[in-house]
Amino acid sequence: MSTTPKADEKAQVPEPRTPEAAAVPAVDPRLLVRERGIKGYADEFKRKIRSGEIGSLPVVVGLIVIGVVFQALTGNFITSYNLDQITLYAAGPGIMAVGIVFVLLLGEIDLAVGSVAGLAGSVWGVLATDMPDSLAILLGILSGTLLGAFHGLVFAKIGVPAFVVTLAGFLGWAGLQTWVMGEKSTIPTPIGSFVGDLTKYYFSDVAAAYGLAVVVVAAFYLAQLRDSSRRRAAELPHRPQSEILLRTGLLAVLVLVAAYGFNQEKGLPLSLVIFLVILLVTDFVLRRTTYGRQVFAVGGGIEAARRAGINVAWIRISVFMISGTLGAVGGLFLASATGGADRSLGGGNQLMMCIAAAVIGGTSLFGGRGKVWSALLGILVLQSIVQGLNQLNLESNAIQYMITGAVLLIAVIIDSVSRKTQKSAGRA
Amino acid sequence: MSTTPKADEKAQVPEPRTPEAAAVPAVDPRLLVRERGIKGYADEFKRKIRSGEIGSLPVVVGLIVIGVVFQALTGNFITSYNLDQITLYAAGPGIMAVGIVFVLLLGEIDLAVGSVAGLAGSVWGVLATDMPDSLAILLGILSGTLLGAFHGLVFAKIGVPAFVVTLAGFLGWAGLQTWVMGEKSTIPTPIGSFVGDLTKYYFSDVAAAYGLAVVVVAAFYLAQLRDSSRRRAAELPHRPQSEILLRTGLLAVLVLVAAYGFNQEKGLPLSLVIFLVILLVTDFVLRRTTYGRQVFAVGGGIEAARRAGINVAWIRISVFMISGTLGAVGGLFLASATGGADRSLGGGNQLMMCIAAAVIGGTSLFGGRGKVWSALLGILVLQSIVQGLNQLNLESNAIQYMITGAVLLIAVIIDSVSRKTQKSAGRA
Amino acid sequence: MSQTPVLALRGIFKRFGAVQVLSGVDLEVHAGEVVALVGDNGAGKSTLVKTIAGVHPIDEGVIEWEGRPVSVSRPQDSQHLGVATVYQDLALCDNLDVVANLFLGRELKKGGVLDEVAMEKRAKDLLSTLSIRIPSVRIPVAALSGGQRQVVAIARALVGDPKIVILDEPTAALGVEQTAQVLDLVERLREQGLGVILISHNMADVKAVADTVAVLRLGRNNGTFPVATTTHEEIIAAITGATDNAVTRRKARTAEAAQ
Amino acid sequence: MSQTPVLALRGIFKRFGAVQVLSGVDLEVHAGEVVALVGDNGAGKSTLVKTIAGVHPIDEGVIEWEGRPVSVSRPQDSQHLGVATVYQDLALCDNLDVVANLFLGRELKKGGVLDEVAMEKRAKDLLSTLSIRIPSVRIPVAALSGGQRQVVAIARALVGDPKIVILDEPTAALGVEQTAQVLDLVERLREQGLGVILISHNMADVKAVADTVAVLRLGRNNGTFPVATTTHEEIIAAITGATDNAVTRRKARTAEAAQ
Amino acid sequence: GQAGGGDSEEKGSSTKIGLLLPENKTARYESLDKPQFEKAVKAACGDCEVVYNNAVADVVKQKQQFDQLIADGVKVVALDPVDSAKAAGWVKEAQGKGVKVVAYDRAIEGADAYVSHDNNKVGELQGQALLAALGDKAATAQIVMINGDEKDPNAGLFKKGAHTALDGKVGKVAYEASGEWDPKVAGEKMAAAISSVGKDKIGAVYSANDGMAGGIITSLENAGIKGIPVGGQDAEVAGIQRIVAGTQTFTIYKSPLQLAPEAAKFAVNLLQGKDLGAQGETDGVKSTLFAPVVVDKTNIQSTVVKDGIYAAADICSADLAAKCAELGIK
Ligand SMILES: Nc1ncnc2c1ncn2[C@@H]1O[C@H](COP(=O)(O)OP(=O)(O)OP(=O)(O)O)[C@@H](O)[C@H]1O
Ligand SMILES: Nc1ncnc2c1ncn2[C@@H]1O[C@H](COP(=O)(O)OP(=O)(O)OP(=O)(O)O)[C@@H](O)[C@H]1O
Ligand SMILES: [Mg+2]
Ligand SMILES: [Mg+2]
Repeated sequence: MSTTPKADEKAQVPEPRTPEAAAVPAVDPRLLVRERGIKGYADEFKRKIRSGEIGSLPVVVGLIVIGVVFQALTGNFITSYNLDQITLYAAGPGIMAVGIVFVLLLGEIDLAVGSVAGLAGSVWGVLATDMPDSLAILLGILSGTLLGAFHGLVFAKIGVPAFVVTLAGFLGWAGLQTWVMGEKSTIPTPIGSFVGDLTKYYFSDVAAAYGLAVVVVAAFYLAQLRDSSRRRAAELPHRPQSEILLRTGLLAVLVLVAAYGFNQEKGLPLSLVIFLVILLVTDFVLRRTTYGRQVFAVGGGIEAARRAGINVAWIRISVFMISGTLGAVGGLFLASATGGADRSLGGGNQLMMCIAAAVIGGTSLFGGRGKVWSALLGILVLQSIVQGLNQLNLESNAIQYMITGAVLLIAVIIDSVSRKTQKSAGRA
Repeated sequence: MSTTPKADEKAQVPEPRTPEAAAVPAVDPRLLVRERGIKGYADEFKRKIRSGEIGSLPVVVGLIVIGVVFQALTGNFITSYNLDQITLYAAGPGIMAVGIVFVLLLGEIDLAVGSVAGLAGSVWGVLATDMPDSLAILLGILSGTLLGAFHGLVFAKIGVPAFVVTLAGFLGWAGLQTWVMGEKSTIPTPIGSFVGDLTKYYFSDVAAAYGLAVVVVAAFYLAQLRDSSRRRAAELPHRPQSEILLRTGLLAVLVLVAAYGFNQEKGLPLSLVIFLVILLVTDFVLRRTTYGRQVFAVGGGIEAARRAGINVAWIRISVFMISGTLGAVGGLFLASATGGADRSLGGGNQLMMCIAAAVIGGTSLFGGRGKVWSALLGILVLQSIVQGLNQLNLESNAIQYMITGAVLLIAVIIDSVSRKTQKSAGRA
Repeated sequence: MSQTPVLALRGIFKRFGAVQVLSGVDLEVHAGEVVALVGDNGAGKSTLVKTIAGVHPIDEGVIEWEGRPVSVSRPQDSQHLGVATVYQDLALCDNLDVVANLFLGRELKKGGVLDEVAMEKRAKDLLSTLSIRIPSVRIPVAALSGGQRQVVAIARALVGDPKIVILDEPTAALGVEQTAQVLDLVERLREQGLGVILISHNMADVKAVADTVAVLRLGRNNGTFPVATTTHEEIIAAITGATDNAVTRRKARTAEAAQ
Repeated sequence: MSQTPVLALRGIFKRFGAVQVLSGVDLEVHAGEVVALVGDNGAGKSTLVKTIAGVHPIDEGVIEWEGRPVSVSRPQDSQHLGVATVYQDLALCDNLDVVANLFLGRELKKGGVLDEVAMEKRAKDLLSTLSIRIPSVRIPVAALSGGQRQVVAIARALVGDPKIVILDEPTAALGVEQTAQVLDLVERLREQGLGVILISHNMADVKAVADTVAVLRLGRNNGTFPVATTTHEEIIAAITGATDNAVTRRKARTAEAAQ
Repeated sequence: GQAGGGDSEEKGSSTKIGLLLPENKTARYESLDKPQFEKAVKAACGDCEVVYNNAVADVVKQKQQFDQLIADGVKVVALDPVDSAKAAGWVKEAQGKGVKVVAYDRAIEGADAYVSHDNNKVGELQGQALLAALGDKAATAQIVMINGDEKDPNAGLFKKGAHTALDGKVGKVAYEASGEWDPKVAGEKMAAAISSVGKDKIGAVYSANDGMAGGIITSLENAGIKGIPVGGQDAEVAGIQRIVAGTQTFTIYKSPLQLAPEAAKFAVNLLQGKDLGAQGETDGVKSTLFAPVVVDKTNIQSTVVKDGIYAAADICSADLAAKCAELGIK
């Protein structure tokens, strides 16, 4: 076990006077441990299913069910074209949903994310006509950061509930967006702008998708291996080799199939790469840094976090800044996907969809529990439904709304039922 | 002190063995008590302002400020016509906001209330063409109750977060509304329908408004007097006569001015009478019945409420039924105000406005704290802003949106700042 | 003491996720008997009383009430049988005031309407019996001190008409005077023929009021002792599972130092 | 014992709404001294330590640190001075696991990244010092028993390098063995020259480890006693404000019955 | 081409025509345009199939629907865009893949064909009709204008057209605001207008459509204002009923009976590579523009009833029967 010496010093604890006093094992003998071998895994899996500790499994199952049902209904739902389309349209709201996950982890909500996306899109659109592209993009994204900072400040420093601040933002920024757009109702993406590429550029070389897939799998494997060996060295419970291999294998299959799918069509979409990078970075921040730990702490109990010396106000402000920034990035994706900034960009059901994505993916609305990956899973579910319903050519769109509502509900019911078992098993 | 003998029996407690043991007074000598006379009031008022225990005062002040500002800007804002118009448009969303207050008291949210209102309006509209008016109205309202029961069941029994259930409802019922409306985009209110009267009927006799005002004031006075004398009889702290007279006086001024205003125009609006009746009934239910107590308890802590033997699931379901029912009633008011059911009824910002009204009025988003009167105060603030801004005749709605956002924020900032003082004084 | 116990647990099992908290626990409480339930931290005492109170359903085993097996799956079930429980974590509604908390679920009514005056008066009486000073019975319990909250929770159990009272570490946060009052109260309850389950880590208190001591260790029974004939040391040995433990070591050391 | 106290409170006033909780309270803690702060329920003990810990700002009065007046308005201020506090209500983050709670605000890092392995190992060591069994250090603290949570909170105070440790009823929920370990711990802290403020209702514990007893009554000082020369009864009389109180009455009664 | 591997030529299907409509809050799209279009396509090309979708006023959604059609190998799309400016980009993209686009009802730059009621013209007609209704009072009348949603590009065209007709010819536009296509918002705006202009000073009200006119008229009735001209658009049944009842003065009728068959004709011709048969050209796009018709008391029978959009029974409810008879609606 190696730590930085400084931290080591800080964590000093007086040695017990009587060495025998430390004889009591810290681990409870009643903890059921997994038996060795396959049977152990099977037993544990059964127990986990029964007690509901199944993580993202319900959503993944839901996704598969959606795929199968639409395939049965339309006959051509599971195609590489659809995979491509779903990814393309999922990226924007998905990135916004990542920001929402941060806010939800605090137990708060950001109702302004759609309007922020719209405003950022307009800012970029207006500036892009008389500025270098990159500067316009930067300013567009910064405008989102700024709005987020504003929400955060009013919330953290003045104490207005986040719901109300962002509700005011939802109204106010949408107004500002119309005002920024001025006379124009739409500003088409300038030719050659990077924003256009966001959803149009593909790494068409077959090697790109496969290469990325291999790198991801390898990185995953090595990280797991390293962690496991460090834990073994420190005599802590660790994952056995076999389990690491199994997990890596599953991931590899998934990732390679996706890569194959993309290569069948136009190659690896840039939008996916950006979305994945954002997911990886935010996941790292939340799980492996002090900052992330503090976000969870504030979400779990403000008073406890405050007494632990965490600067609660700063955590709140920064989280809203992250949400604003990612909202703005999402806004550029939305603009890219439809061919430019417009007055209604980010409006409509966009907001509800982002929040729904985060929640469907399993992030709690009450703070302190969730992962950024839920944004990915949730938006895939929602976007698959949209795509599938569009393909069904329903007589009336009224029915489409109803079906979206129903599917949304069913997806979460599956999740809730499993979590209910979990709750009654004392782990929620 | 008189209680029902049965309850009396249940509350038996073993008598202390040593009578002297009961000698310690249950009241802490450190509690600051008000001095007698005017000075006592002034001191207490100052202390309350300083420590933020000022109830609805900030909202009332906000309302006055709004009135004065718009009067200065437009020159004819404080008119009896505007009073009448604000009341008329406030009734529908205000009634919906009362339902939202119930849901917020549980610490939950109902995003479907706008769609429920819209659907109920359409149900009534479609049925009213070939059914007796009263039956159509009844079925319209019942449809709201039913939808609310559905939300409540899925939430309480399956454990899907209310946010998600009602989000699904928000989408689904809006779709259903379009489907129910069928070929028509608007169904005008049939001539002679009671729904038309909801916002068109006035008790034009001058005596009606003044009479109601007097009855309300008298009832308030008697209720306060009775409570105070019962408390005195039981040797509990009670309000002195002088304070009761002061409060009654304030109420009387307010109510009589309003009555005068209405009488200048068309008389006492039926919509106001219905809204007030709903407020009084729901306020009674929340503050004076076991059911209301249980709603607060569930909002304050589900586990504690459950362990106290409260049927949490039933409380949840019934609260969503109330919200659905009041949403439907609100929907009929909306239909009445716009001249009939239409496809966009209850859509747009309706939902956000209802929630904002409840919150601005001072009901907590986190459950367990609030009053139905906050729906009245909040919707008056919002509808005054809408009316005032509309009157300003701003070219673009963009600016109007921004101003609405800003005013909403300012209104709540005033409230939050005062509550923050309260929090640091340990009472939040 | 009656022959059939009012409450009997037979072979109770309870598991949370990967932790087998209770394994075949038995317990009997007779009318007019004070049973002290003791055990190390994490032994499963609170979990056991929560299963009786209907907070968690049991996995396996039988709960018998006056000789008949009953099913207790919700707190209401347990309350209807006549069990009043004071939880270790108190389980008060922070937003409600003292009066509302005391009468929650058993409000006094007059003509269908809450009788606030009667409840407030009764609340004051109840609290003075327990020697506690509270600034006002109309402030939310969130503003109370630890001990004040605990007294409110104890007083809650006395509203109503229970046959068994379960007290999970009732005196943990109490001052010396309030502790004495609660011990007095336990004795009064016994005299009135109620069964009492008292969980406590304070052996002095246990020896003072209990008739029987049931020891739980790592989720299993580890002996039931009549208080009258058992020493302090025997009980502690049963709790810690060893005669050589931190307590005896500390005692030995302190004694040494004193010499 | 040094001459200037490490921490001194002079004339502290604190009011919550209509309740004047503290009125001119003084307190001194020297290096290597264990001060027991005792008082009736609601006397204001927790409020007092919360003002030191920066949870509530004081209304009036002075906090001196090593002789200099300091302003403590946030928990960070207090921590930076070197005060570690174990709160009566524990103040743990329910959603985080034991390890994360222990190191919250003072995470061990390696190259800027959380060093989970080092933290987990250290956590296990810390907890076994305090003789507690916990199913796994990776379960959320919400799933722990009352005593287990309390031990986690105590262990939290030992991570870091405090000069003053404040323990607000640290042994309230602890078993006999764990209580003994905590008392041992307090003695070790004193030996290492730290100042300790110990709030407890258990006079036996107070007499065992404290050097000085400060009594708070209804938000005012009610005497400071050196432990060595003061009897149990004197302290209790100071706490309850009367020599005839529920405790003495109970004792008299029990003695009578025993005869 | 399930796997999407084949090139677009193979995927092409010569029998599918796409129809994308923008929203469903107005009933006409799903109750009139869509069936009429389908009927006309069937008539012109027996084995053709119409693939329909509605964007519910969401641009993103419409783009997805558009892409979906192309992916499914549809070669001709009749597109009524939520946002015309954006749709221009999509059209360019689609044309690169050999897909042809008929701009339906709303102009799209660079489309292959365009069928519409000229939206600018609609606004002008509304203004003219209002002037006509005011008669010689026009010169001094104070007008209230409640426009459509600013976010809807078409609302801007209506507004512009109306101003062209009204500006300079009426006393003044005393109050102008957006009603957001929402009857409730429009009603609230009207109430504010009454308050700021004065009850007896309003000469006429311009409402961009019939839906909002419903809310506006309710507000007017509430304030006791009767007999001033109020005009709308869309010839909704509720609007026609108000015209019969005398509370609304006129509406604009844009017959889907003309629009849909013409668009269907264009689509089939594009599909089969035949000559379009367009009547003219607008901004370089071959187009047919129909003149919208003002419907008032006098011509209900000869327009909407004759065209079979509504049966007399749809309009003449019990309480309107007498008035219907008076106007000769049957
Ligand atoms: N936030 C608050 N608002 C109002 N009153 C409060 C608040 N916090 C504490 N009090 C009051 O202050 C008094 C002192 O409380 P405190 O928690 O300091 O007592 P304590 O001495 O720690 O008691 P215990 O031994 O029961 O823990 C109590 O009467 C309590 O009701
Ligand atoms: N909801 C839960 N999920 C998982 N484990 C739990 C849960 N509740 C309790 N446990 C575990 O069960 C064991 C027993 O807990 P319990 O609260 O019954 O102990 P206890 O005997 O009351 O201890 P204490 O004296 O500290 O209060 C502990 O190890 C605890 O970690
Ligand atoms: Mg316990
Ligand atoms: Mg305390």
